[in-house]
Amino acid sequence: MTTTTSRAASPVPAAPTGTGSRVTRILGIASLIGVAVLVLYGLRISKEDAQLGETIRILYMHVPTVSAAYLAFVITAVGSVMYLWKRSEFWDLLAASSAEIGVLFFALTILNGMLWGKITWGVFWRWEPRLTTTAVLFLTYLGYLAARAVPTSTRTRGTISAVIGIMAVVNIPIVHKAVDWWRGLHQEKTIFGTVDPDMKGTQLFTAYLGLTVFMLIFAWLLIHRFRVAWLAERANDVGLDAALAERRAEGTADGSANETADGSANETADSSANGPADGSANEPANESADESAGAGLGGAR
Amino acid sequence: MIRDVALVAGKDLRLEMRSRVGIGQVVPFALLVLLLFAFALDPERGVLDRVTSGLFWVVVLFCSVLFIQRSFGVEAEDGIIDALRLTGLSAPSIYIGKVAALVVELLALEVVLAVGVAIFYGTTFGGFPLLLTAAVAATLGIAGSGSVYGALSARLRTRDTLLPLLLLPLLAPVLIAATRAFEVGMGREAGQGWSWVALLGIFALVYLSLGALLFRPLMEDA
Amino acid sequence: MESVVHLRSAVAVLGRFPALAGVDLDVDHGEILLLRGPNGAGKTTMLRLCAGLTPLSSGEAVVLGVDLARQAHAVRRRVGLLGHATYLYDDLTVTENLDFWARASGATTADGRAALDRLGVAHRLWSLPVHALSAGQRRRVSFSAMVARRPELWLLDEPHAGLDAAGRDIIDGLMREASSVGATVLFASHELDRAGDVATRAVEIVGGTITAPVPPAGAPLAASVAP
Amino acid sequence: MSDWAYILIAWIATFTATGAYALYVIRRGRKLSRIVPPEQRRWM
Repeated sequence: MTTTTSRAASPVPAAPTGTGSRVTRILGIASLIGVAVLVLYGLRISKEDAQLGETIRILYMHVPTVSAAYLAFVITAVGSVMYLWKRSEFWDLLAASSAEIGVLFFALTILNGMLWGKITWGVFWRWEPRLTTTAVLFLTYLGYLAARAVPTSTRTRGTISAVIGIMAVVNIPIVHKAVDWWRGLHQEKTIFGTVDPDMKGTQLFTAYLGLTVFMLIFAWLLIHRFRVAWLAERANDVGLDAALAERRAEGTADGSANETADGSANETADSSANGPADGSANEPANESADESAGAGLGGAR
Repeated sequence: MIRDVALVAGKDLRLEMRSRVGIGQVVPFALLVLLLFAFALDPERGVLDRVTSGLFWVVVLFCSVLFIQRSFGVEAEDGIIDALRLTGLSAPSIYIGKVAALVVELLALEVVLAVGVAIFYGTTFGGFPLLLTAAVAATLGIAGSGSVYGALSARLRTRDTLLPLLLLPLLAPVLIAATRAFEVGMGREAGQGWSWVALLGIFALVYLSLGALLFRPLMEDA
Repeated sequence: MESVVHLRSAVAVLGRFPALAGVDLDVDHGEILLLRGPNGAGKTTMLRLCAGLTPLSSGEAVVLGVDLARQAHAVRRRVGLLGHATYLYDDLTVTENLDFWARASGATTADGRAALDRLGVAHRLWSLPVHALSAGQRRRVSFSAMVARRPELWLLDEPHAGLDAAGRDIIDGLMREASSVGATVLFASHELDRAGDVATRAVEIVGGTITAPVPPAGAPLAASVAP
Repeated sequence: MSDWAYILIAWIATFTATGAYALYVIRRGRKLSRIVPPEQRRWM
């Protein structure tokens, strides 16, 4: 994910007003073209399937979204492990952004599955292995986002989300196994599994086209969502500098008004109050942003 | 290490004996839920005995949430998290100690619940080796994963509502496997109960080892 | 000899509030340092930072030779912290608490019992659950739980608060004893008259920074601290 | 509702949801970058 192309030579262009950049523009355009072609193929050009009939067209939506979701949760797991190891903000924000996108795609997977079910089974919901697994895992990662939303210090939030990210990803194979054994016995018609092997020609092409397009969309979303998370942390730091300066001012202004009655303590406080405060006021307070800002994705200093 | 584990587990069990939360509140709650299910499902029409093992494990799951909340809620008060960090106890030994205490409490609850189910629902338990191993494996899995989430949510202000949301979806495979194993054990379903027990065993092993690894960052930084 | 506590422009942020905004401080072996300042000045955060419990946001912090920026947890075992919380299990009895906390820190139950006696906790209280004790008694029990661990660095947040005269004398005696045996004491207090007598040095903390580096122990202490 | 209706709903819903989320992220990015000083917004 970290594209570390060398930076354009100076003069350095004005800072972008949003989270866009050359990379995301390329990805964005490619995704839009891809979507157009996918719609063309998925709905017009490709034929209906021998077994699945028209419902194969929903498959073109379902397979990419579930694949993107699983990729997202793998990235979250990797980010979580790296965060616990390296403790750098980059991995924490990457894991969180990826999880959020993963949950979105899982929701879409469930929606597509239910629509597919409505056509094939006539009902929106069947306790069919794939749908059930997706629903359970969706809830697990909803828990991840809920835990992350609880206000707490960034360090605690990072550790807690990393632990949940790891606990949840390990659950994926176990849930798959349990649900397959449990519902797999009743072999209803189920298409989800892997891409239907005996698809040929345009159908196979459309299926893989869908996969690529959604991967592009996923990459685009992840880069943008990561940068938003990065900016949110920097916005906190901006607040922090102000609070730091204010806190020091409180120190000096307060010097004369502190509650100790004796005179001597007051004037010693006043005379030397500004000494140490000035010394350390200007050095950049948010060191933590520096040493973890190396990644190409995030803003490099 | 074993000494520390015994120390922590001993403390937890003594805390339970002193405060009587488990015996005095959680077990009666479990029996109460059995009654509620009976009221809801009208025992005459035979629905009840078909779903007994499912109800049994749903009640165990809910009670484990209560036990975990109690066990880690106590640690979150009076600055005890800080005191624990200042002792020389290693994170894994605290984790295993708390899991051990939870397993003891949960197994005790399951015994009482089984008696309750036998009386209220008139179920006859068969296939004891299968039932016992399934119950022990499931309980280890619940306590293993539950302790991680218990420690984690104890740090946050909204811990009572967050713990069930985090833990119960994770325990879905345990609920499925334990219920199926019990169904096979009670002869009400064909199929190999032992493969379900194997799944419960894998779940327990995975989350016990993962928990021991993940407890260190939770103790140190969260 | 290298100082026990060495802080250089240490910043500690709680949520988004910079509780410590650049603290410079050095504390040597055997010192009993009084930390004075108004409420919310950052005294408690400073003690928790030295205990390795509050993470260092920036700056430098070395306690007992351990760099807190990298492995804060390494210092915790050798430090004793006493704060407004009791650090005790309310439902357990006094002895059960002491036994647990002593053995958890590698001390023995005998150390725990000796500490209880040293703090003057009456034997009839020993079998009572902690929640049945008065605040002052609870304070003495949590103090003895800390003493039993024989920490090298004592971090006390208003040790005298909630104690009667006899209790305060015991606390002062313990601090002097610890200092004489080579341990170091850093305590925050508002009772300046009593604290002044036992402290070897005092510093003023206001707005998250040390503002008044009071002359070193050699200078006549009474002049700069007592009214 | 014929099969085709559900298929169209599936496609439309998927792309509108993804598009809406993309807009939400872009808008948040714009809003936040007004607060953050320029030198911290160097993207590759």
